[in-house]
Amino acid sequence: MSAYKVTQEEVLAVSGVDPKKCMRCGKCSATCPAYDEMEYHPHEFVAMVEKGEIEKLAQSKSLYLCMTCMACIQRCPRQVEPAKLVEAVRAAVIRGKGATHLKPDALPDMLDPDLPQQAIVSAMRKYTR
Amino acid sequence: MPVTAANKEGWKPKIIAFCCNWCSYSGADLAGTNRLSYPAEVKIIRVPCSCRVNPLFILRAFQRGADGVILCGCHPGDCHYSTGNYHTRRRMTLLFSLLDYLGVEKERTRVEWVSAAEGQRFVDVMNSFVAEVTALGENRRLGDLRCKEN
Amino acid sequence: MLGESERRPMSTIYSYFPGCTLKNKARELDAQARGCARLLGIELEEIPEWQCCGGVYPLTTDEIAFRLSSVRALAEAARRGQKLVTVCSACHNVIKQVDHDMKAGAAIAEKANNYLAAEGVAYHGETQVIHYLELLRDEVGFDELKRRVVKPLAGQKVGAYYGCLLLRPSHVMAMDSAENPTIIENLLATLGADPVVYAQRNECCGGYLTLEDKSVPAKRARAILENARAQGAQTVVTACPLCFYNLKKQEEGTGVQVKYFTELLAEALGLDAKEGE
Amino acid sequence: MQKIGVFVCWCGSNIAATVDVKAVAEAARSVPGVVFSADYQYMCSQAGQTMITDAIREYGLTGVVVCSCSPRMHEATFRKAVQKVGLNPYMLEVANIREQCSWVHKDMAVGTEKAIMLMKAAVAKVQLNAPLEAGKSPVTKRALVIGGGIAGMQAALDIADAGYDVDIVEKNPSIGGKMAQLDKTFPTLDCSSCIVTPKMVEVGQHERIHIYSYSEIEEVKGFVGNFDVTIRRKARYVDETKCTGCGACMEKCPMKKVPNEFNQGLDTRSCIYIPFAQAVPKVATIDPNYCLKLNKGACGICSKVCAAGAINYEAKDELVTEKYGAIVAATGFEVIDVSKYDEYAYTQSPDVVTSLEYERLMNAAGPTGGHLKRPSDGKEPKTIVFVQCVGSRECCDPGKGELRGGKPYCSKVCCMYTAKHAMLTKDHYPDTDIYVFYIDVRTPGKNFDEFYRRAVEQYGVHYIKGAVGKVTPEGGKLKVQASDLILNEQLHIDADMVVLAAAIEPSPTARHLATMLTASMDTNDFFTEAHPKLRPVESPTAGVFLAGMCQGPKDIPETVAQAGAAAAKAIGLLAKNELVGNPCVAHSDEWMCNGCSQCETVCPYGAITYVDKEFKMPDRTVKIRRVAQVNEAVCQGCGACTVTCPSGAMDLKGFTNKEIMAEVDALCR
Repeated sequence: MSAYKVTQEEVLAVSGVDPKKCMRCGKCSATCPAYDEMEYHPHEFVAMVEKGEIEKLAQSKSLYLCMTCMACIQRCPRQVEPAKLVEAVRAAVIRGKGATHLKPDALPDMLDPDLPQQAIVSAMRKYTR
Repeated sequence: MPVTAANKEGWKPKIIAFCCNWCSYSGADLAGTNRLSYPAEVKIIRVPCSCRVNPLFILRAFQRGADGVILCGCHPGDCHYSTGNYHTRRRMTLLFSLLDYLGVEKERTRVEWVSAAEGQRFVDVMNSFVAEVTALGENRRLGDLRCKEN
Repeated sequence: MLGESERRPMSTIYSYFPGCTLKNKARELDAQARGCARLLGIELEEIPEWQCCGGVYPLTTDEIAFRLSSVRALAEAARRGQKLVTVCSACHNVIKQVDHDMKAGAAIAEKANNYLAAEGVAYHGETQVIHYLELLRDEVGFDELKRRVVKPLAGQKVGAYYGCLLLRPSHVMAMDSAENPTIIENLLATLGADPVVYAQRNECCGGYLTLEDKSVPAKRARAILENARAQGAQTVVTACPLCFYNLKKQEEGTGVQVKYFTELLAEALGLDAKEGE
Repeated sequence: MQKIGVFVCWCGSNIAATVDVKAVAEAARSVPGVVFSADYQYMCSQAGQTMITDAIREYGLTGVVVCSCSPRMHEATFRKAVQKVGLNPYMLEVANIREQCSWVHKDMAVGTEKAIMLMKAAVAKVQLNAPLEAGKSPVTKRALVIGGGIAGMQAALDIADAGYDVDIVEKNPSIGGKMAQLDKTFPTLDCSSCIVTPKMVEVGQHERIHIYSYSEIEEVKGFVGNFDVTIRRKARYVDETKCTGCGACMEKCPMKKVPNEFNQGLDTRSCIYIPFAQAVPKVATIDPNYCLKLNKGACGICSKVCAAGAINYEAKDELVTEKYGAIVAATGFEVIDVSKYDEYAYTQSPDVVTSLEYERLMNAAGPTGGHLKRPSDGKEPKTIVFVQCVGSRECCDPGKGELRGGKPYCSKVCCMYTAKHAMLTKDHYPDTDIYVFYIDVRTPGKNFDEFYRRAVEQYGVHYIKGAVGKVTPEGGKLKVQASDLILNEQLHIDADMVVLAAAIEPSPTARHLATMLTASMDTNDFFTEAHPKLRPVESPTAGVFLAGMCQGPKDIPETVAQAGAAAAKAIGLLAKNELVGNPCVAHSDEWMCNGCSQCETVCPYGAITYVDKEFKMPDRTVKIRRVAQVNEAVCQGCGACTVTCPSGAMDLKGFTNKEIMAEVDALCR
């Protein structure tokens, strides 16, 4: 399944986002708490999906840095909802490649006694099939 | 091209739209100016105010073979004549329920408010109205067979 | 809301969705919430055989399976004719957004109901989902709550930490203004504390990223606590176990204590520690 | 039998590209009653009109149908043309085959078929048309200007200078509007007060202008040339004719903690107040919300210190009714409430201000005497962040997000005033660091882009393409988190002040006024023009003209230009001795009328009265019957009465029952 290519149509359909509504203001990237760690930033997700450059996004670790805080969704003046694009690319990669970003085997090393279950289920939902 | 069977492939309804001169007719003009398209089945009749539309006109339209009739006026509170559209709203509520009782489905009649600035809204309204009437097919009630050309 | 209060005698029983974390690492949150509810004459009936909400709302439009556990809980509450109360911010966010999907997203609602038809479940948005904070504000009423306070938290300077999930997206959550919320501040004032407003109260704590990478949550949590401290807060309260965890990790050296809001509520209402268990 | 001519316009390719105009003209020939048809490139041109008039003469046409653009566009043109050769103008109908046909359809066959039907409907109507004569009504030679800002003042001055009396109704205690609050104006940086206050004085002293300050419109009746307007003069508790504006009352008033509107609430004023030193009229007003005497019966100091004896605590609102021939709406704007945009911490820190507040902070007559001091601690700010487009250019779909009062349009003036603020700040405090976060810098206007470039190149203002995501007040600073889209970075700036370019919205009073005027508004509550290109200062409601921001965002010179244009239109109306009315009015068939009075109750204009009239009956007796009569000068032709009439006596000329039914029949074929 490694030949699987995530297409623009799939991302647009799955996200329900219309990137053409974006006016390039940069509010999403101004508000993003994970900005510094990301390779591609929220406003680039919007622009690149619109342009059809999905493959670069699909390869990027930025997919796994979005914390679904929904700040960009809340504050976007054009109601574009960039986080939904991040999610759609991530979902497409994980479904298509059959791969998981997070291996259940690796989990025990990540846990500490206080870590709430919520963190684990959230990460499993986000990162695995 | 007369079509007798409803829902026939390519069948197109006959739709009469009464538009008030000040808001909706201008809204329809604006749709044209912006090149927004809606089905050609919609034929507009200009009236000074939606309250000029006598229930007889609507009955006449159905008698003569219309499949749907829509009235468009200014938004409540914005009537050029202050209160005309309130009369329309009350009259048509009565008329439409009477028509429904007579078997002319509620979807075939409508009152909508479209302002002079709402070209897009005019188009959206017409698209949805035409779609609804098309789905219902030909109107068989009230039609006067003598009015059919063949 | 007069209409709501008139019906109160009928609806003092609520369906309750605790969520997985409240049954495990955040037991005190569950216990305090139930205990305080009991003191206020409210019965929280735990939904039988509830399933984990999944922790985070699926932002994609075609994930149906991830939404089903929420729909089951919503349908159960609907069957009982009760409002559905949650305490954990994450559960609340997921269930409230799924409820919105079932009301507004025709395609999602149809597919979800198709799945659940085999179980004899059907849901069309009948249930009202409220957070425990809304229960206090809208059902009990802060005026009534104030009368029940036995030990006012006088002199305590407390900052509310909303995080993301209670508020966003605000047109769905409909609890409070996304940028200028007041519900926790008003609760704190009701309990006799001095609420401290600070800007970072609705910025992300780093969330589940903490599993893979501790650096981002550490940075975020420090910024939040330092801002709270600088604006004068001694304590910061949250409704979310994950926020609690991320903030707690950075508590040291900031001079701010991190607590669940229910801890202060329990204290003010005089809930015996044992009673809470 | 009518002899009808049908004329089909190509409108260049506007119609001809989608409608087979030859086929329409051809089809017309087989319609009963049509004796002539033709097509032409531009029917509205001189040659096209001549073609129509020639045909009328040659074929003795009794009716004309023009298939062309919307009747709202050229119906008047064609009616005038046919009138020249003696045909009654109401014997002409326009079939709208452009806006409602060729422009909305793409397929030639479909377009042509519809155009033919529209043509046939128009012919069917003309068959039944009757010649109509318009009534005439006199014009009241007096204008009303609503709003006393720069737009209203300019319009009033221009109308008054032309020799007509003008009343200005201003809701605030003084005229002057927003311009009186501004510090400098772009792109010339000349002082706003220095140019607006002489205008205010001119208005105040003009012998033909009367100012109703602290007053609002209560009711509007009538129609073009003959408006009856009721004005509510709110009780100001000070006799305007006695007050000398000395200010002794303000000094002695013990209630000094009232937020000062003129300074955007940045400082306080006394309860009895003159809003600012140059106010016109310069008379005091008591704020009834704060006055101790009015609310608690205590105090009464102002009355004691007033040497002129102008104070009257017993004053009540007064209603005044005046007649006007023309009305200019100049209700202006407000800036939106930014408290819901609290990611900028506007409610959390006094150092986060709107641009209008910043304007007052820079103004020599403002709360800080023109020294730029930040509100929290009075220190001079060293780093200032300007945020553009706060609430402008937003998508406002309630299903997709919380509505925060944002607007879908560009507020137009923010880019320029922000450049002005930046430069003025740098002029006075050169070592200030200024950041401007923008989406686009929009500077179309004479010397506008040069002005903005000066801010960048000469003054070193940091213009950053990006947005501010969060402002965190902490430790006396404002921590600004923002994006720089050119460098692809997230920025963190420790600022001393943040200035928000809040979106502009029409005055909230405008909506109610528009309803009273029956003037239409767009979805943003801006007044709509009669035509966006060709009639930009007229409302679709005859006799109502538009000036300034109430029609859409614009800067001062545009506002003044529009006010002058609105005044010219009003003067053109007032210069007429009588107006030719609309002949399409209601008419009652007295023989059919049963005297039920239903029409009288639905008429919004009171145009229908009942009279007892003698009728000679067929049996030669005389009978007195009560019947409806329509006052044609007052009737506006809505047709409400025609539908409500149970006996079918009432009909509307130009839109008769038979005419409309004929159209229905034609379109249902």
